[in-house]
Formats: sequence, structure tokens, C-alpha cells
Amino acid sequence: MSIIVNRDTKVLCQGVGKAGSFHLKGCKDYGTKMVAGVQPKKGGTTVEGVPVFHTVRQAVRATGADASMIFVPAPGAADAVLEAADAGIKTVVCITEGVPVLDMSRTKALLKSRYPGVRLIGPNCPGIITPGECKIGIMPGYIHKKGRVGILSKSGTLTYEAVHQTTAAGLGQTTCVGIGGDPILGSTYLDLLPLFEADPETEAIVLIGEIGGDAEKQAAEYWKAHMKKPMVAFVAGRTAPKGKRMGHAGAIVGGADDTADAKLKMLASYGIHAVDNPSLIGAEVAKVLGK
Amino acid sequence: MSIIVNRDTKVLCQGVGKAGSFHLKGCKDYGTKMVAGVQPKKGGTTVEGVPVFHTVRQAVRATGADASMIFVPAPGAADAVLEAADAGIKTVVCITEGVPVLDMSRTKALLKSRYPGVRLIGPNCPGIITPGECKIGIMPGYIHKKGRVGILSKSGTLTYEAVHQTTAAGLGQTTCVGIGGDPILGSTYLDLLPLFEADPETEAIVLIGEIGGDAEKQAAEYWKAHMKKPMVAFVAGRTAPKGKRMGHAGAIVGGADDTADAKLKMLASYGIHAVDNPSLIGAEVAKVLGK
Amino acid sequence: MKLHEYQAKDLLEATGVRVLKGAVASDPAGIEAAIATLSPGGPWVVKAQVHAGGRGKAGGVKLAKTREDLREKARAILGMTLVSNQTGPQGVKVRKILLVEACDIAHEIYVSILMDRKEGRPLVVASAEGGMEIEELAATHPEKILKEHLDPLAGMQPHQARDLAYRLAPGEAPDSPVPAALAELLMGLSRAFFKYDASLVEVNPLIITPSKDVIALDAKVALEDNALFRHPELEALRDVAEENPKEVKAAEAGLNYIALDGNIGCLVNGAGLAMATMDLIKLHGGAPNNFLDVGGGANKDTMLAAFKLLLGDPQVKGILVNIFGGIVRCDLVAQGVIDAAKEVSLAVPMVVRLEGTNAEQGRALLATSGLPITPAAGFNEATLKIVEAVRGK
Amino acid sequence: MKLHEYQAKDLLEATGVRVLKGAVASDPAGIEAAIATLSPGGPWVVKAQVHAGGRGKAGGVKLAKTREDLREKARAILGMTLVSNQTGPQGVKVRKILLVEACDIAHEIYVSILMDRKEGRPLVVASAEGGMEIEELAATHPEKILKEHLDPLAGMQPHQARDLAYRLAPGEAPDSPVPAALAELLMGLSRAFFKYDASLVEVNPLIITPSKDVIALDAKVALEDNALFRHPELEALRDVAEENPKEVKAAEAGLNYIALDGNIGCLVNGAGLAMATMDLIKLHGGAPNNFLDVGGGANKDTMLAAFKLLLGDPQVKGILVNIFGGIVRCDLVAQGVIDAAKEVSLAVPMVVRLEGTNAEQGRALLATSGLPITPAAGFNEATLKIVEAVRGK
Repeated sequence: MSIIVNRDTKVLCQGVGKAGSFHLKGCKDYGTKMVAGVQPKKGGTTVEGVPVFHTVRQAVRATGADASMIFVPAPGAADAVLEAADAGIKTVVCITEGVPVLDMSRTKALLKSRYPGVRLIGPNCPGIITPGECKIGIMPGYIHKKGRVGILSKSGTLTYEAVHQTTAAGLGQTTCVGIGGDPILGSTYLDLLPLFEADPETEAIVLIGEIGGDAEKQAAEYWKAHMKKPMVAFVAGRTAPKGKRMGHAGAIVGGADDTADAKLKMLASYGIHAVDNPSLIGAEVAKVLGK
Repeated sequence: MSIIVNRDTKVLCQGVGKAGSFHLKGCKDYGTKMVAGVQPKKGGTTVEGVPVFHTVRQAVRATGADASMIFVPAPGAADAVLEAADAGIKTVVCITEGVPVLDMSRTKALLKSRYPGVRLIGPNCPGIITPGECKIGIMPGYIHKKGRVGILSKSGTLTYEAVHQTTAAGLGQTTCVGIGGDPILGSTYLDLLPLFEADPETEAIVLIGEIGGDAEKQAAEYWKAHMKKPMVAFVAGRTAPKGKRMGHAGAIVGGADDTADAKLKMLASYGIHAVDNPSLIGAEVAKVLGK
Repeated sequence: MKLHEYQAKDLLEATGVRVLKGAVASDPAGIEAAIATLSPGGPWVVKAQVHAGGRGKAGGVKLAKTREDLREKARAILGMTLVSNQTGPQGVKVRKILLVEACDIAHEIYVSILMDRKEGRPLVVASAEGGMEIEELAATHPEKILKEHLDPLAGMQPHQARDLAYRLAPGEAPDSPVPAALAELLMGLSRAFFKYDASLVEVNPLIITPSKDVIALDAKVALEDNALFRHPELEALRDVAEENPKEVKAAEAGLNYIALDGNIGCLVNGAGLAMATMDLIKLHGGAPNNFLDVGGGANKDTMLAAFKLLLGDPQVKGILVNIFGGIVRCDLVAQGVIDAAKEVSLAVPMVVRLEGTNAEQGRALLATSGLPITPAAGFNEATLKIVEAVRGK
Repeated sequence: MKLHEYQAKDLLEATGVRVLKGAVASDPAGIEAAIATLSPGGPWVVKAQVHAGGRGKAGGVKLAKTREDLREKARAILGMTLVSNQTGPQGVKVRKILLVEACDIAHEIYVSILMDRKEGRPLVVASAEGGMEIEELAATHPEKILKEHLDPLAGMQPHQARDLAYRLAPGEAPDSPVPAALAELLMGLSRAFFKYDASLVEVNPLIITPSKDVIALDAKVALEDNALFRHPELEALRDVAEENPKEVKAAEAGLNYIALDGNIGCLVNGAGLAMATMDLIKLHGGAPNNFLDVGGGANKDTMLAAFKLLLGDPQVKGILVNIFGGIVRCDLVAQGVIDAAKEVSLAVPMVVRLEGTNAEQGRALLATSGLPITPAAGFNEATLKIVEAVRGK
């Protein structure tokens, strides 16, 4: 089992410029059902053996796609999200980084009021992968292995570390979701934790956080109140100085409770296995699962 | 019994200028629990023996009001609706006429997304009355009589006719709602018909329509599909020429199906007691109820 | 408030819509001045500027190939009485004309934005088959009508404009500039709709030229009267010459009045009751002369203005006053009727029905006034009496 | 992008916020010119224009009562090194000052608008007790902080502004003009927040004068970098002199770089891994010199620019390269490292950890390059090795 995406998910790619077509191919090669590309002025052509349409509506009508991967440049990314939602796409994964915060604020408001059934992941995220079934995003597929751990992360390459470590430990993953590093995200930990808890094959959850915001605290509270599966967590940014934006638009230390140290302590206080050494994530999960 | 408002409803009045305070007094004299007035710069004063506050939040905190009657002039009326909703008021009755259509379109969108539990009646309506218990609006209270008929109408004085006739026929009313004559209304027939159907004391429903829009058709379809109580209907505007706005902002003949004649025929075709003589509404209800 | 084509084009241009503006003339000298501003090589088009639609079929739009031809056609149209299916048989006088360069057309599109009252949201109605009457197309080929709702807070989204553009210009080559230009034009129409609080923005036809330009060739904009307070500068665009003079007069007196064809003058409080009164007159075989809602503030001044309006109309052969006093007190209305009737000298039969607050006192006042007023107890009786009174007149 | 007070005031004034603009000077002649524009009667205030906060306590804001006093204080502040709790011990040089008329103050208010990431909506944070540091107030008297969310599509609604105004100026008489003026000022702040894609709009203090004027006495605006493409005209407001020169240089090279205090230069792909690398260095007793995310496009040019930046910093005593190749191929990264290292002559120890796509090939390339590079297999091992290598340096 898995969450959100699986072998039946039919994916289209919005934005098939250089990056979009490169990753469209990557996902296709991984085995994902890539059914269409979308780009104005490119309708009627093909990219990597996949038909391209001018609009998402056209693509959905022709292919029945139910998920989208967005590589549209930042100025048009929020509009691309809404275009996908409006065309009936249920899972929208926005890889694009640099989307203006107000665009996301407005887009979330519109999604909530007009398209309540749509799940947006990202923006500024590596995507989502169910190993061996469906990869929507830019993660290196080969490091993943079908298995027992659900991974939820604000970071890209740091997620790869966690994946690599859990694969090396022989645990493997059910589904890995990079929720993105922006201040306003389509899906938060809170939106996705219930899915992992409900997924029968997910035995443990790895949560990778960052400085900035209180999403980790909300996750810990939710975990404590509603979840039975063990959770291993790491929070990046212990060395980040206050007020400096650490690459991710959301990774900026705010108030006193918003340091990585404070977050790690907070997580531990809830009973979550908080590790302060990011190279020990896999080992900690193995220990927790008694392996 | 009754719908929406009753003897326990605590009402505040937004806009206590000349018209607002006049009708505040009218409602209070009728027996309505008028608990507050709201007008910036008038906070701390009293109007007709009722304390006035600068803002609805202040008024709600001090008085526990749960309904509002709005007389704020058109440019600020939509904002007044949102102010009431934001302060926790659940029933908002907007009497003001001349509210710009786009203001209402935006206000409905915001009510739906931010304040889904709020019921707006109007704008440009006479209000709502549960005879003997609660009058929120400008209707002459004394023509009403506690009784068996629910009245739902786009028109003001024409509603009074229906009330007068049903009172004269000895039937009386459970609750009468003037939904208003504007193109975009806070509550439509569709929103209120289920309440009348569910109200044990309402035995029959009078629906008074007008040219413009297809609200009457929607009501007829709903009635046919979901309601058991008999309905008597009249539609004003048989003599209205196409393209001319008949007083109410919404009363304008549109397409071919949008004449009063067509609407009356349509209503009759669904099994509704459609009368073409507005002076016979009361008699028709009496006949239908076998009196 | 309806606008003329040339006014609509000015407003649309300001929100980024590409239009052909041309030049307006309202007299012969103006025609010469307008011609001087146009490019020397024709052809050109002369377009009557009237608020009524259907002007093309009515001879209000003409193509001219030479300068002399242009001058002649401009002079012919300016001042003509234009009779279309929307003007009534009496027609309307053409007081202004627009002279504009003609344009080659490869494709005609229909687009409008209006408020969908059912959904409570603005709606784009469009068709790849423009140029013809949209009602006709909607009746015969509903599948050719595209509909797209707009969020009232967010306005038209770029993806909606793109989607519409590709559907409205389906035959374009992949690298054609048309879809992007069309999408941008649609965004401009949406901006105009929201910016001006329009009740209608309509472009028919919106054209694609053989050289792939996308232009709003015609334009119709109606503004919402209730929102004009936000746009005081647009009030100057009102052309009262295009409106019914009786209605203009009534509006000046603060009356809610619509002129009709019948001979029974109606004076009622409340729009719904006013319509129902007209309906009942017709049901009893009479013909209402007007819709007149004196509203909740019916007093002596309103009554006087209303009576003057009705009695000043030679078509009016009788008057029905129907008041359901709620907020309005019937005794005050009766006094208003009496005072007004005395001042204007009542020469036609008048039936008065008073009901509601202080109705008894009002009726008593009328009964003792000595005026030739027929009282009526009920709504039905009142209309029967006035229909009877004017029968054969 | 942070703005100076005088820039922020210009932007706020354009959205209807009442400010005292004064005059800016950046040299002695400018001071004279600025003084000439001010009203002759004092007092006036001289305010250092630096991006760092806390300038009042640091001596960057002074009141002057006479013209001579004003001139002296302006000259003293311009060019001073201002050390506040936000500048670090080295302080910042004052390159610009704002001279502005002083204002009598009856009441000080704090207002800011920023994005609440938890709710995904803009949030107004305000207090009737302005003038002091809001963090302090929030800690000691959280009940004195008002919070009001804004709808991102609709913006601040008039009723929200009114409600805030009455709560922020509670002692006003019923007929006082203050609540309405304050509400209008708040609406102006909201318009500015949305119009400019601000990440922060802050006014502290917002004052009420004894004569009941409502004025934004100070103003802080930060713009969202990601949205600057929508506001090319605002790019000119960037003051690079206020930014860390290493960070400015890095930004010019397209690198995502933040300067820190330690001696281990870090070069990592991905922001999260970069932070985790810094964290692990610290966990092992080392001190990172920087955050540096080379992103997904790590190639020879990026590597070269990154190495130049790190090696040009005398504080850097060792370099850790940590790459988890996903999209990035490790063999290409290794080649980039080799090429760059040759070009800049590597004088400090360097540990390289390559993992992911083509890691084997990458490691082999490094091993045979002849460069003094220490390979590391794992994340942990790599940080241990570099900490060891720079220990005692």
C-alpha cells in the first residue's frame, strides 16, 4: 500500500520546457504513467513520447490524467495549480520554487473555496514517490525501495539522505512526500500524517523539519493525540542565525521557540524519537522497529 | 413553531440613522428583543432605549446578539454584512436597497468560504417576521397573525398583500420571509424551502415570485422532488416589457422562459397552485387547506 | 446605464483591450473633422451610435469605399430615424455616428461578461461563431456557446483566458500569436467588467484579421446604476437623449417609473405590488400606462410629481392609486392625493385603494374631500373599477 | 529585500498612509540642502537610515531643537558606526540620514502586517501600546497584542479597520476624528502590503498627536524577493551597501549563500542538507563558516564561483563538499571540483562526500585527480573528518 499515488496514477506534466521534459522523462523511465504534457503553443507536439496539449482541460479530456507535476516558472506557477484544479486534477505536485507568498496565500484560499477535493503538494518541493509504482518529482528514483517507512519532509536532498539511510538499513519506504520549504504549503504535515497512520503498510514515519514556523509542533500534537505508529524526527537549522533565510523561503528563525534545538526538544517531549544527528535517521528507525 | 427567528432571537441594528432608528423602534414595539444599535461615532449613546456601540463585535460581546438588521447605506452595506458575520452573528437581515451587484457577489463568496454558518437574508428586502414573536424588518407588524402559512417572497408590499389575505382568511402565518428583489440574494427560495417543509406548524407555503432569473423554476423543482406541503404561487410582472428593470434590480425580463406567464405555467406544470390573480392568494391557500 | 460603442471602446482600451476607436461626429462639421482624422485610404465604416441594438440590419451601419461615399453615408445615417427590433416601431433618432476604418476579417468571435444571478458569480459567455445574434445561436446551437464563471474576488485567471482563447480560435497553428493575444484581450474585458462595475461587457464581433491581429471590432458596455457612486467620472457618459423623456423626467423627480403603452396610469408603493397591479389591470382587460413605484417615502411632493407625470401624459385616461401602507401611513397618503389632485385639476377618473396602516382614516379623508375619487376596498375591486371607468375611452 | 525608512514612507504615502517624509542626506552638502527644505521652526529629528533595527537605543535617532543643533547632530550621525542588538558587534556604518520635523505625541500605537504561515493568510499584529519593542510586549503582556487575519483575495475590509481603530484608540471621545483616520491609515497599510507584495509592513510608532492627527511616524517595509519580478521599479530601492558584501558577491554569482562566523566552508546541494551539514559540523565540535546551497544545477561554473568565494575568505580553514546527487550527477560534480580546485589552487584541507547518482565514478575521479582531497563515504564521516582537519587552526 501507499498514500496518494500508486501504479494507477495517471500523471501529466505542466511546463515541458527544459526542466519539465527532463523530469517527465525521469518519471516515465521510473515507471510512472506519464500521460501528457501541457504547454501553450506546444499543443499537438510530443515530448519524450508523450502527447502535449495547450491546456490542462484538453489534456485531461484526452488522457484521463488525475495527477499533475508542475514545472511552470514561478510567475505562472500558482495559475498552473488553479488550472489543474479547475480541470479536475485531484493531486497537484508543484515543483517550482520561488512562487510569491501572496500567490500561494490566494491560491490556497481559492482551492479551499472552489476546489476542496484537490490535494496540492509543494510548491518548492521534490515531489512524491511510492517506490516501484509512481514517482512524481525530481528525486533520484533508484535510491528508493518499496518498504515499511513513510517519509515526510520539508527538504529535498535531506529527504534523499533519509531515504538512502532507510534503504541501506533494509527498511524501504511506503511513500515519501517532500512537502516543500516555503512559508505557505499546499499540504502540511497535518494533512498527510493521517494518511500514513491509515496506511496498513507504513510501520513508522520519518519527519524531517526545518527552522521556521510551528508546523513541527502541530505535527507533534497531532501525533500524540491521534497516532499509534512510531515517529523519528530530525529538524535542520540548529546553526542558523536568527533572521537569515536559509535557502528555503520558509527556513528563517522567528521567535524564541523557533530554533531547531527548541523544536527537537519539543518533539522529544511528546515522545517522538528526535535525533540530533541527521546521519542516524535510518539507524534510529531500525532501532525503533526492532530490527 | 417558526423558522429562523423566534421569541428568543436577540437582534441588533446596524445603522441607526433616521430609517434605522425608526425601524428599530418599530421592531422593539412589536416585541422583538432589540438589544443593541451599531454605528461608528455613536458608541456609548442610546437609541430608542437601546445601547449603541461603535462596532458589531463590541455589541455582540456586550449583549449576546445573534441576529442583525442592517440599514447601513448601500456603499457600506456589504461591509456591514461581513462585519456581522465576522462578529459571530448567525442571522443577518439586510434591508438596504441599491447594494452594488459585485459587492453582493464578493460578499456571498466570502460568506461561503469564511462564514459558512451565517444566513443572510436580503439585501433589498422587507425582512423576516415570526408573528407574535420576532419582527426583523420594515413590514407592518399588525397585519400578521400567528398561524399556518409560511410566506416566501421577492417583493415587499406584495408580501403584505399575501399576509393580509391569509390573515383575513383566518389562516395566519408561521414565518414570512422577504428574500429581496436583487439579482444576487443572500438566501434564495431553495435555502428556505427546506426549513418550511421541516417546520411542523407550517401547513402550506405561499411563494411570491417576479420576472427575472430562474429562482422560481429551481423552487418548483425542489418542491416537486423534496416537499409534501402544498404551495400556492404568484409571479408578478406579466405586463413587464422585455429589457426594462421593474423597480427591483432583479426584476428584468431576460430570455424567452423568463416571462411571468411562462413562470406561472411552469409552476402549474409541477403541481403548484399558481394563481394569476394576486388578489386571490389568500383564497387559494384557504381552498388548498380545505377551509 | 447604457453606453455608446465609442464610449465603451474608450473604457475597454484603458484596461488593455485592443479596439479600433475611429472618430465621433454629431453634426456635418463634425463629420468633416472626423474624416480628417482617419487614414486616407479606405474603406471605412459609418456606425450609428444609439443605445438600441440591431442597428446593422436597420441600416445604421454602412461600409464606404471612397471619401465621397463615406461623407454621403455619414450624412445619411446622422439624423436618420433608426427602426430596429429593439427600438419599437417609432424608432430612435441617430444623434451621433462613429467613423472608423474598416478591417479585414478572417474570423469572428462573440464574447460577453455578465452576472450570473443563479451562481452569484460573473459569467463569460462566448462563441467561436461571432457576428450573428447570440440569442439565435443559443437557441439553435447551444453546444457552440462556451460558459466560464469568474471568481468575484480573484477575477479572470490567466488559465481561464488561455483555455477560452484556445477554444475560441481552434484552428490556429501551434506558433500562432492569436491565442496569447486573445487571452490577453479577454483578461482586459474581465478587468473592465470589475473595474467599472459593469453589468454587461460585450464584444460582437471580436475579430481575428488575416494578419493575425485580435481586435474588439464592436463593443457594448452597460454600467450598474447602483455602483455609479464609485465611479463619479463615468456619470458624464450618460446620454439622456437616448432615454425615454418621461422616464428621464420621472427619474429627476426621484420616481421609479417605466413608460408603457396602455391608458391606465398606475401609482403604487412597492415594485412587486406595482407589477401585480399592472398584471391585474391586464387580467381584467385593461392596459396599464406605466410602472410607477412611489416607494416607502410616499408624501405630498412625491404624489404631486407622480400625478403631474401621469396627468401630463395624453395617453392616460384614468388613474389607479394602490397603496398598501406599511411604513407609509394611509392617512398621509390620502392627504397627499387630495392636495395633489387639487393642484393639478383632476380631469380623468381616479380609483384609490388604501390598505394597511391607518387605512380607515385615509378612506374617510378621501370620502369627505369632495374630489371625484372612486374609493375601492380591495385590490381586485380597485382594478375592476378603473378598467370599467376607462373602457371605451 | 529590506527598505530604508524614507523609502518605506514613499511607498506607504502612495497607498494613502499619512507620513512625515522629511528630507534625506548622504553627505554634508546634502545635510544643508535637507535642512533648507524643513520648516524653519524646530524641533526636528535626525534618524540614521540603516536596515538594522534598534537604532534608537544605539544613538541613531536624535532630537534637535535649534538649527545649529540639527546640523551638528546630522553630521554626527551621518558616517557613525551604529552598533545595535541587530547589527552584531562590528556595527554598521550610517550612510544616509533622514531629517524630519518632530511631532508632539499624545499616543503611540504599534501596527504591522505580515504573512501568517500557519493560517496561510496575512495577519495584522497591533497594540495600543506602541513605541516599545513588540517582542518584549508580546512576552510580558500578550493580552495587549491584537491579531486580525486578512483574506488574501479581499484584503482588509473596512469593518476590520474600524474594529482595530476603536481598539487601538479606545479613549477617544465619540465625535473624535481619530478612529476614522486611523481606520483609513490601516486600510492604506493593507493596500501597501498587497500592492507591493510586502513580506512586512510595520509602523512603530503610529502616533496620535494632541491635535488628533494620525501619522505613521516611523515605517518599515520589506519586500518579498520572489515577487520582485512583478515590481521591477522597486528593484532600484535595493541598497547593497547595507548587505553583507560576501552575500552580495554570492548572489551575483547565483549562489544561495549566507555568511556565518566559523572556519569550515560548506558547499552542499539543497538547503535542507546544507543546514543539516552545518548542524552536524557543530555537533562534532566544529564551526561552519557559511550556508551554501549550490542547488540542482551544480556545474563547473557554480563550483568555481563557490570555491572562489570560500577560498577568498581568510576565515575559511577547511572546506567540506557534501553532495547528494539526485538530478545532479556526482561524476560531473567531481569533475567540477577538480577543475575548480586546479584553477584556484587549494590551500586548505578539503573533504568531499559524494553520494547518489554516479557516486562511484565521482569518487574514482577524485581519487585519481592527484589533488589533496580527502574522500568520505558517509555524511557523518565527512563532517568528522573536516572538523578533525581544521582542529586547532
